Amino acid sequence: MPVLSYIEAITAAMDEEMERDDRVFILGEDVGKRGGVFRATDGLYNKYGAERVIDTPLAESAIAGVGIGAAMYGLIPIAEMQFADFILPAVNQIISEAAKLRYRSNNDWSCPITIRAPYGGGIHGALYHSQSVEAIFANQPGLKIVMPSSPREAKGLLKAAIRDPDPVLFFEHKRAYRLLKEEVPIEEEVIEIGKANQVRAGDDITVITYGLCVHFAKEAAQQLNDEHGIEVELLDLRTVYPLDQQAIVHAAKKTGKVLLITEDNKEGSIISEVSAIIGEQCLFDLDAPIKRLAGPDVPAMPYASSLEKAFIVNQDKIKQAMLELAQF
Amino acid sequence: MPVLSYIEAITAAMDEEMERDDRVFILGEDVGKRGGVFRATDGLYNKYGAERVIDTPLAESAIAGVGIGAAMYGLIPIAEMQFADFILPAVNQIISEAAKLRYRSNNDWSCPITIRAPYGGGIHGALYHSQSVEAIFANQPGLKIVMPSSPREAKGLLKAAIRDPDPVLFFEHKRAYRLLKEEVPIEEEVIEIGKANQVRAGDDITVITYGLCVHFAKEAAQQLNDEHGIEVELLDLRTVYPLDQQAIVHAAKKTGKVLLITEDNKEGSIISEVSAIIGEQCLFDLDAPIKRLAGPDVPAMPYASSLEKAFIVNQDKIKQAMLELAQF
Amino acid sequence: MTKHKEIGLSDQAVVDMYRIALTARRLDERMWLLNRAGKIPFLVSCQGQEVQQVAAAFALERGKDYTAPYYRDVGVVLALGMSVQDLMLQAYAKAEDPNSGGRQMPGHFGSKKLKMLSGSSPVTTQVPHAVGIGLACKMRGEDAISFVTLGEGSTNQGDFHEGANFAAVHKLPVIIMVENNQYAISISLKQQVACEKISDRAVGYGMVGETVDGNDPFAVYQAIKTASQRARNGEGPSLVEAISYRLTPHSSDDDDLTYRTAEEVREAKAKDGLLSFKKYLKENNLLSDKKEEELEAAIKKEIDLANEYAEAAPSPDPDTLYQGVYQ
Amino acid sequence: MTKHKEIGLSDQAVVDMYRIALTARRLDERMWLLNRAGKIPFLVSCQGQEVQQVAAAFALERGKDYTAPYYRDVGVVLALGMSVQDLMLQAYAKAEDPNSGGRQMPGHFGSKKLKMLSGSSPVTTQVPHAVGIGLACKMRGEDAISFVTLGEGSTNQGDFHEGANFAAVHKLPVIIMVENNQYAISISLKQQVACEKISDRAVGYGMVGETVDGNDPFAVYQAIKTASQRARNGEGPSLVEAISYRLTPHSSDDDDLTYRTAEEVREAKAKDGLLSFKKYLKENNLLSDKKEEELEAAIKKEIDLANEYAEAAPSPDPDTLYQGVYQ
Ligand SMILES: Cc1ncc(C[n+]2csc(CCOP(=O)(O)OP(=O)(O)O)c2C)c(N)n1
Ligand SMILES: Cc1ncc(C[n+]2csc(CCOP(=O)(O)OP(=O)(O)O)c2C)c(N)n1
Ligand SMILES: [Mg+2]
Ligand SMILES: [Mg+2]
Repeated sequence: MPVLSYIEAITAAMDEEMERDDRVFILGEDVGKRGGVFRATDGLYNKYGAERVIDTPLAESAIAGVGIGAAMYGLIPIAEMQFADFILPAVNQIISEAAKLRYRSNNDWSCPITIRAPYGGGIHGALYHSQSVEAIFANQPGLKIVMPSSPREAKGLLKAAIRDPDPVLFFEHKRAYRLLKEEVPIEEEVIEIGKANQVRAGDDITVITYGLCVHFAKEAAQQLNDEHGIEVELLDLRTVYPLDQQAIVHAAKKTGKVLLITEDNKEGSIISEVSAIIGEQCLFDLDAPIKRLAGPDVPAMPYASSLEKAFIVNQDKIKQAMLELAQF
Repeated sequence: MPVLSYIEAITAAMDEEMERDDRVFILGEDVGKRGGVFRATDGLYNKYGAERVIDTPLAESAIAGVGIGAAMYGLIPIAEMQFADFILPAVNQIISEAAKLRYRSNNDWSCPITIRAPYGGGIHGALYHSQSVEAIFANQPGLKIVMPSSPREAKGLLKAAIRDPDPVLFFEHKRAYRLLKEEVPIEEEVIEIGKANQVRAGDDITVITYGLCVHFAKEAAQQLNDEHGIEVELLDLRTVYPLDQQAIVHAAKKTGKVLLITEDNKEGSIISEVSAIIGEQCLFDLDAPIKRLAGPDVPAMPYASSLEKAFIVNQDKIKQAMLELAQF
Repeated sequence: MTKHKEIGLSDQAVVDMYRIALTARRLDERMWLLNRAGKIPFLVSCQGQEVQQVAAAFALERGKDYTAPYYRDVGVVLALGMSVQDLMLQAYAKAEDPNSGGRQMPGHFGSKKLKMLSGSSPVTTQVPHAVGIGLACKMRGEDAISFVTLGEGSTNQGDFHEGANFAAVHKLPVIIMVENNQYAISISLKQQVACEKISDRAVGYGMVGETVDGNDPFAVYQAIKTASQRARNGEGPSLVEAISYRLTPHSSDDDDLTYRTAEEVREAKAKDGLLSFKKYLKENNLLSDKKEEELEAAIKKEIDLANEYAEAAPSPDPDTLYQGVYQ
Repeated sequence: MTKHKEIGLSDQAVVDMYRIALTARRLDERMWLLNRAGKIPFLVSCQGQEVQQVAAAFALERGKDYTAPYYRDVGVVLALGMSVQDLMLQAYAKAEDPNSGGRQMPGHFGSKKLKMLSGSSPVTTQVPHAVGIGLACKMRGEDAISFVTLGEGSTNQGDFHEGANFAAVHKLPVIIMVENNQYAISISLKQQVACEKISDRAVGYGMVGETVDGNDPFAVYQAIKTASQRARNGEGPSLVEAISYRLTPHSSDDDDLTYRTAEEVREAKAKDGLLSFKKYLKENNLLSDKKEEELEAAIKKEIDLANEYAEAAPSPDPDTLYQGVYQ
């Protein structure tokens, strides 16, 4: 099995799907000759041509809206938003249109679009190149939101997103792009959307998170195991909307002590809903308050290193929170 | 004290504030001669003229964006979105700009704008004239979101929103406009933003909600009291972002049995965060799972009466949920 | 030669056009009655725009081309194959409504069978969709074109700009028809735009722009026909503005006399395209008084039957509320 | 008469203009060195656009007019009173940075004192803001105008359309200057728009549009001056397009040779407005070789000192993270 970085896995997923199905195409800013500002579409323009790897004008609502139209026709667009922060001009198209098309047409029309965007901080991206925007969309039935935690997950989940008959927002952690590398099977692996993943089994505390935080939580869990013999049950949400309630409840019940982690601001985040599910469905199985570790409630991650560091959820903060919960 | 309807209270609040401070002005679609499609600005065009009650072109991002610019100048705009559903083209201006302006300029610039919009269903408004959109914004530090539950509340809170030095989204329930009437003091009453309100004291169960649901919950609580002697503690959130954590924790602890209600879809709603606050801060005071009553997770409220009724949270459904919790 | 033959329309075709435009008008009038009688909760009206709508639809290759009509386009959708009964089912929000199964308000058209994109309420979102269809047609080498309409006020939305620009840059087979009826609810044209013609906006996209009299079916037909030929020839998109007047209030919830005078409306009614179209047919012996009577009677009957059917048809089953969120 | 006197610019003024444009260039060059040396994480470059930026700023009434510059506008902000040290503090993300206290990336300008609106990263959002300022000036009867810039690619955003249209309908004192540098990151002008000139878009808003050579300081100065007179006279907004070329990669993270040739860049460098400006000054005896040397030395010294100061300045205190969310 070849070792791929997170971004290489993403490129590979698109490449394979474009090869498999000629209805699949890419549109976005700088995705063509430039291969994307992060180079996620590297090589695809040369391989599939300007007709299937389309450089668009600088207009996100059109990228989403034109993609939605093409999806209504029966094509399978992969729309790239250059940064997750810049998806906001397209919110109306995504929420009013993509999410509601099937429902409003009583199942007559559908919208098999995938919208990819790099999210997350820790790369000196400052306020507008570091945000986690999933919570904005994580209350819109009709949408699915997928946030992979590793190269292998990224590849399998992106392939599933592209094949999904409904709109999928696919948020990739930009710091993971080159930070994470792992063996990724060559043979076709499609990871089901809507299912969380048990990353690690343990009996002491349950940690539920998603995206790059899974990586840090995994490392921290290993440290805690090595240093303190603490056994962490670690659940990767994978799909953050709609949530895999069964897996959440199962993991929470298992240890009765739950730590929820997101890199986003705390109030109104994905883990708020995870907490509510637990509070509603397995309250009596809990032995500790449902802890949340998240970014502070300030507008976004600042540029200066001193502030960025103060904002960001990292491995140390995660380890500390885990330890506190285990000792509760 | 005169009896005002919810919408009359809103008109009165704007009128008084415009009279008090000549920097206050209104902009939006059909707010001028027409007085708004719901007539919230009725009479203000005649009183203050086309310069202070500005009919804008049909473009919500500009209504928000131009308002933000005027607010940066030092004026105090009240921007009307004709329906909450149509605020979505303005999301980028609201989240990227209004919410982050003070923070990104390190307190140099600020944005004292109020954005009003009618939300909510039960008026045959179908998918796009019935939505609750607050959850989309309820994860953006820098914003405040206010949703009044009665005429008196509407007036006092809108005056506070207009005077607030930061951006406030002010969602008015369109069915409440003419449904709710009550005595509203003539003398100046400004209700502090950020503080929840104990509508009713009780020892058996705690109900936490906001907007028009407060009215239904109040009625249902009275019925339960009359019929079963059940005493309901009822908390009106008033400000749904950022939440009044202290009041929530206090109310939850009081009875140990909590029912959270929203008219919005359930997953990822305001009450998810309310639940998470309780699960984090007063778990051991609870005697029952944290129950949630909300709209179903389908894209939005359909037009046909049969479907609208099936969707909507009403007094009967609330009463039923209260009773079940009381009997838990 | 008669005007219509000059531009390639048969006698039968113009009579059909008139019949459909008249049907749209009569249906709309009935909807107002039903609304005022409390039978249907809401309507948004096509009156004053039927002629341009039907003429435009006739310039398309029906069954082949894609359309994204906006909420007033009763004339367009009837011409494309939506039936009076379908629209009655929609007005009554019945389960059989082919547009949305009673989920959406009247005027929110859509039918995959008719290649008519499903529409929503937020204005102008359909423009990028239609452009996406044009892109798909081009990519797949399909000869079809994509036709989309919107009101003049709605051309101020960002999506108009972004969609039109995308279509122009990629030279897509798209026709954007702006139905300029002088008002966006209460906001008059002058309060919406400062340009002379909405079609002036075409210049900024590098596409062909044309303004025509929406009350003249032949002018509209020809403009759309020419635009469709350009589109099919790979010459890219066009912006066609059809000028008319909204003869009714904005919707059943509006009171238009709060912002315009009865006199202004009366003047516009005198220029109603439906009247001049009828006059044309009569002058050219395509419509006799007797035929007109028969036509009116047939339309009335069609509407009566549709109304009966729709009123009696079942409402959506509450259990279906949960269907169609995802596949 | 010399060109600059003809349009009302004093000798001192043109020399000042040149000095500031040159300062912007030298500062930008230093930023590249600092970035490559790993001292500053990021920069976005003004090279090739300094002349138009400074000329435009000189046509404003500094201290009175409002501006909403975009991220490349080092020339604009220097001309308006931002100092080299301020910009160095910004590059190093230091607490004293007047733009954002180190919270935002370089190129995100803002200063209430200078009447310069705080800018964000999502492009084009500043256009409606500037229009809002224009609206406020009009409402309050203030004689000030509102000047906003953006790149040509950014004119494809909905906010450009909505903002421009609003300004035109309400005849607001606004100048929108599009800095057309031929690229939006890797996307060339032809892939962004199909119109001939960006200023063609003015037609669709009913405002005056003009395209000028951005390398010609006098053409830019005059266009903005005339537009500002229109604005102050209540004649409404203008759209001015200044054509130049982005001489560097898009930012310190870009590799422009993946999408354009070194030769193309070389040709553009030969037309660099800074060179022709210098030539003009020399021909008109406003700049001697000696004076030039002195000027370069003074600028270098200013940058050196600013760099030293900024590098040594304190970073924001982590505790300040929580400040300024709300008042
Ligand atoms: C984004 C959005 N904002 C506001 C509305 C409310 N609204 C519905 S129709 C309309 C006016 C549309 O005017 P125009 O585009 O001229 O079309 P017309 O109704 O005149 O045919 C408005 C403001 C809406 N549907 N969508
Ligand atoms: C809404 C949004 N989308 C994407 C980006 C990423 N981005 C930054 S600059 C840029 C290109 C801008 O091109 P242009 O407007 O021509 O200005 P230039 O950089 O050439 O001066 C892009 C795509 C952004 N900042 N904002
Ligand atoms: Mg109109
Ligand atoms: Mg450019």
